[in-house]
Amino acid sequence: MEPLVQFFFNLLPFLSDWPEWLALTVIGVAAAIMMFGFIAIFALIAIWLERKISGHMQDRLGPMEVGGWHGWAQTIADTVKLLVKEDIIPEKADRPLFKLAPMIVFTAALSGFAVLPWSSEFIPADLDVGLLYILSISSFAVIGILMGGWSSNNKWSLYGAMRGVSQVVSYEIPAALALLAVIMSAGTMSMRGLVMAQSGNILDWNVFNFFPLTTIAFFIYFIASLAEVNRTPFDLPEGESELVGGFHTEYSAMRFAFFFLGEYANMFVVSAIAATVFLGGWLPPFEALGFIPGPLWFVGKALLLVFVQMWLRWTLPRLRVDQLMYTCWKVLTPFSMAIILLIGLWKVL
Amino acid sequence: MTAQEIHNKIQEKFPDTIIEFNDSVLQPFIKLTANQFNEVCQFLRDTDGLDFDALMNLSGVDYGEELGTVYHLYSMQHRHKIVLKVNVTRENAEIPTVADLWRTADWHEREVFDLYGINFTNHPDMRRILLPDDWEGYPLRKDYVQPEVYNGITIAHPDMKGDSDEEK
Amino acid sequence: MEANQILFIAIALLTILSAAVVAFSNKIIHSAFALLATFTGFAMLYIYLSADFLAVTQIIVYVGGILILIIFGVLMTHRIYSTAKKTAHNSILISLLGGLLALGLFLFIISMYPWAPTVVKDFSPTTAVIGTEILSGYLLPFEIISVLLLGALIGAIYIARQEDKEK
Amino acid sequence: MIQLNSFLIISAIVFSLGLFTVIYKKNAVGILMGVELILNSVNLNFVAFSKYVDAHINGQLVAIFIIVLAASEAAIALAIILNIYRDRETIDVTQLDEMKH
Amino acid sequence: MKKSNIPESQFELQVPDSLKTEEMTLSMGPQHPSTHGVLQVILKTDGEIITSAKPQIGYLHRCFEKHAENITWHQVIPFTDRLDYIASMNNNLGYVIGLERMMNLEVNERAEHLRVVVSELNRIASHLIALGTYGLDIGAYTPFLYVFRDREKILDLFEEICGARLLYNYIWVGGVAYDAPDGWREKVLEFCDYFDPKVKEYNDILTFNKIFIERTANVGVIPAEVGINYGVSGPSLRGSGVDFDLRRDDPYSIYDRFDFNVITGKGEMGTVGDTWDRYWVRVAEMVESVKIIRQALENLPEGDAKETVPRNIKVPAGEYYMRTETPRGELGFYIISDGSKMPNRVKVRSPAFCNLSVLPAVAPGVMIADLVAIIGSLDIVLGEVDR
Amino acid sequence: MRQYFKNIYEAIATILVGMGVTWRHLFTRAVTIQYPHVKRTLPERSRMQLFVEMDDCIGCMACERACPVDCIEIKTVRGGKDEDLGQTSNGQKKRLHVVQFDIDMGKCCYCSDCVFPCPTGAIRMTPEYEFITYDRSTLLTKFATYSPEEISELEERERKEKEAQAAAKAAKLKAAEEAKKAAAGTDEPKSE
Repeated sequence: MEPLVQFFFNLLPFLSDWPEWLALTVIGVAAAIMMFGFIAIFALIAIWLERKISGHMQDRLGPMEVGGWHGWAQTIADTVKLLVKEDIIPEKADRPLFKLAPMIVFTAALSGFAVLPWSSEFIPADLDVGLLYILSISSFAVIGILMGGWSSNNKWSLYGAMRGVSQVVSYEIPAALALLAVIMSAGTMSMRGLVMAQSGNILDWNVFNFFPLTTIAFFIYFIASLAEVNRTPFDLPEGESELVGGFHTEYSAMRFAFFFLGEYANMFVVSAIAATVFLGGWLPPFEALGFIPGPLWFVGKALLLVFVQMWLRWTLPRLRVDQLMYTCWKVLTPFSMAIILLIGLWKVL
Repeated sequence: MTAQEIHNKIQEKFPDTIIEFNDSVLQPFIKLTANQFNEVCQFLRDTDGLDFDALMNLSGVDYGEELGTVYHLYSMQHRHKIVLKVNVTRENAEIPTVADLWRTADWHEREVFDLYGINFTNHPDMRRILLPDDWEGYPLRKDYVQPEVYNGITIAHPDMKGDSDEEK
Repeated sequence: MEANQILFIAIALLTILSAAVVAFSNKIIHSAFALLATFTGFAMLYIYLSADFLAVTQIIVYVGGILILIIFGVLMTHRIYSTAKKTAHNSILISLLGGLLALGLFLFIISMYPWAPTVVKDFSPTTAVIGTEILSGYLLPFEIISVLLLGALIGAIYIARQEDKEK
Repeated sequence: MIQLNSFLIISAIVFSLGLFTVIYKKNAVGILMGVELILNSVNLNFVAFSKYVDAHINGQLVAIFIIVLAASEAAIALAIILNIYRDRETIDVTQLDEMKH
Repeated sequence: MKKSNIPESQFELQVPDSLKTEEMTLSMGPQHPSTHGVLQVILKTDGEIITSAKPQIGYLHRCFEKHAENITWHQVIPFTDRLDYIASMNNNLGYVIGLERMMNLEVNERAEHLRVVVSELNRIASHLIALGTYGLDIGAYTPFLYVFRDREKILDLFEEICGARLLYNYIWVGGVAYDAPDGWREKVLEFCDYFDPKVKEYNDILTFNKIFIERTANVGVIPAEVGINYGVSGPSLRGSGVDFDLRRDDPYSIYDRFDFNVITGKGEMGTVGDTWDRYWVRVAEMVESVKIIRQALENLPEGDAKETVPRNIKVPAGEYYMRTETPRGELGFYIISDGSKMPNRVKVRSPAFCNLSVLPAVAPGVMIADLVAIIGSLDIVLGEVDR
Repeated sequence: MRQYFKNIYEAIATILVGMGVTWRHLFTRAVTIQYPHVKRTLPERSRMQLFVEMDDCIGCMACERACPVDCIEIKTVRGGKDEDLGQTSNGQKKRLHVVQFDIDMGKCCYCSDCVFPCPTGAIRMTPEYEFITYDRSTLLTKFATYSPEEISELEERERKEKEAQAAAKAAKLKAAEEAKKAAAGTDEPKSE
């Protein structure tokens, strides 16, 4: 709690004169709004980027019309369109759950932002169990997906939901194990502590720390995180060629937008975790580059990983369900376990 | 193997089944009776030297008084073809199926049933295939009259109604 | 009243009301999804009790594991593609009676004894303490529970796949 | 100040609701949910006592063991329920009575 | 020798009673992203596993055969365009050659060469779509755009020679509708040079991608005898290892003059006859088509391609079954003429129709994702299935 | 076991190869044309909208007969005896008033079958493709320039001419008959 409060007190000195509970409430709400704003802006930019990147990778141009320069306002236009679209709820759908599902998915994504360390000063909540918290939050998204898929009363949605659940639950294991390898070497689960443990230059980052063990752990985490946020090649829950739209087949208008927003927020969260845990968070690669502020490094690293996610998406085909499980249980999990074992040995010896 | 030889082979095995054999047209054909048709086809498919393992095409034809089905057989092994024809009367349009011999025939026979109303006996799944199940009549018969309404939907567009045929 | 207390009451209400939905809902799937709120409510209560590690564990295990198992159980044992399914119940009177009796008993006991806190602890991270304790004082239960978990895992797989053996 | 009592009362209410659920539901999965409610309310008691009465965090440790137990219990129970469902096409506990005879 | 019949239920998945959970009936299509049009498949599934798949067709039925009986011989040609709208040139060719053989008509050399060139170009265009949509079915989006980029070049060539991009009405009885414009030959050659390296690009991004191979190899295996029995033809049959190509084995036009290989599936990545083999046959066939185009253009004679086109077509009474190798397989026109100016009967034996009929045989036992892969690998065009 | 590691290696290697392809394409020039701003020049043979040069049309109906979908509707009225309707561009003399020449582009299948039989090259397909409308009826293009009054006038005249012709014919026939009768015998009494 302290760093954030300190940050806000520095920013707005008059807050410290207010009663404590009021100041804390204001700070909490302000931080939440900042995060929400960040998600919204990030999603706008990321969706535009995704379209441009996919366009150029496919010898196209992507959006070019709306807003003038390279169609920068296309996503805004689409958001407006989604806002004014008719909100369709299937007649036989389970209405309360149907309405709740996108909120849960989005809330889960938003909650993840609570522990992201933007810089040494600005961490909304520097929990002692920060990393574990993020892992636990992803189970909410699973329930949201299941809720949406089931309440749509559509068989394809249900298939998508079932796939989504089995996928996310399975891939949590290699992801957690890969992170555990780093937790073991750093000796803390606090996001701030994890970054602090990597201070120095680029070679002190966790990704190179126990070369090549943590490097492999990084790739394992990256692959597993792709699966957790349902991105290609693991986009089976929404695999459009098989399941039409997967769990969000029946969603339209703003409810669909919330699923979409949730997906992009999740993309950023997993990239940010990878950046924090493996790539040194807000730290610059070399001391000489220290004049660039920390949040820029942090966001830059996360965006780089988001770009790689997009790059993969526009390159790869989709896996099948059994291959997905094979990859998880027979490739990623044993490898991550072996890495934990080896890092343990390394630490002991 | 030429058409004549194929004809002779069938003649030898099934003496009463061949109605007509014509070797002078572009593609020689053998016209058969319906009653032993499945056995003849089995013979054609399974006899060494004939080995007609592929049914290229199966089509219904409306000859006016009679309906007929034409089978184009091909042997992948020997690269020879033969055309079989079976004619039936309009009133009693029944032909034994060959879907058990060539699975190609399965859907093709359904199509012929759909469009000509020829019933293929012993076919596993004799339903309409292209038209809706509740369609009335068999459109490819020459005496078919297009209904004006189907399930409350007007079929002929007002502009198009019946003008194409007379004018030409 | 402080913001803290308002929040606490809200959480308590969330927990109790969602538990009531679990109990009274006619649709079993609604009960299952209401459990999500109950479990989350408990996790938040643990935070009030300075048990941060436990709160996170609660969510990981209950929401990420048990709840999904339960929902899958519901989906697999019902016509899963119809949302309108309702379930039959026993007599509500007897059940209410049982529930109320228990509640009365507990409230009576709670009111009988002055539950004054004997220690006052501020918040301190518990992860390290729990880790140390499990590997020292609670080593035996830890080992036993590990074996139990393993046994349960194998047992569950065995029971669910019994047909293969029959074949 | 939030007192120990408040937690105990919440726990008592949820426990009774859990008990009610166990008696009320005919559906085996529903009963399982009731059991989970009961286990949770017990957990809450342990943690509350750990905070207010216990000098150490023994309560929390017990709660962790209970969570693990609950997980294994849920897994086994659901495996059994699935098995019963496959055999009998029902998981209504009132109809699963052939052991009585 | 008694050969065994292939029973309908041979492939029906037998799930032991004790393992049976509730079966779910799913209607895949007619509005579904990967049914390649308005195909509907009624699926019965046990979890992700399909126990039976029954295609329901006819949503795009346009009464081609009835229509053809009411218009003149020549007017049928634009309608053949619309059968397999991805490879219209090949459809034109089949119908026209059928008529020419019935009329005993000689076609001039230049027209014959042009016919071969456009048919092969159209084959490439069609296979490109097959590749792209197959990638899309598997989940890869980018190859789809790459193949469309290259197909666009072929369409430009077509537009230049006949004015249309999709429905050409180009090959006419006795010749072709238009002669090639100046410089067209060079442009086609240029395209050939451009196209060869592109195949490597497709291979890099899709064909030899491990995920793609895992998704397609050993999936939806159609054994050779099953394929023949079901009337599967074209690349789908060659994928099962049957060395049979009508261009070589029942030659028409001037295909017997060219030197090209018939590609067959060899099971390089899995079993012979799996979806990867069918896919690979298409990729390799495009290279062969380029070879044919090069040869045909080298020998392209000077002259007027239109000189032998008759003004009024009268087809002598008779009947003929003409089959040609379209990108999808054996396209047969069974034409009956009674000597008048309109056909008595034009029956289309459409390859996609027969290829699709094998689906109920291979689908049971695969997963939903595999079913999509199988439908994609059969490369059906609903315009031709339903006619 | 070897297969296991080989699979992993192959997966990584081929994914990297694929990523290389997309990476290269990220920097290649896009092939898209920004349609309303940039327009392709279509080859002259492009078959888009039909156009009829009415001055060249002699009303022979060849195109209407050739059309497989009946999207052309032509009505003609014969010209007067001494009326000069002018000549087509290839020197053919026009004899008919083409009072109606409607092409329904909504029905047209763009096969260009109508273009070839035209003896004067009056009907042709143009590379004009931007004729999208909100109303289907606007796709019906009327090429004839006659006003309804003119048409009815012409039709009236034709009817009269026809009648006159028929009358003349009848008279001729009658005359012939009478002549025949006269030749056959004069003794018979004339009726009335």
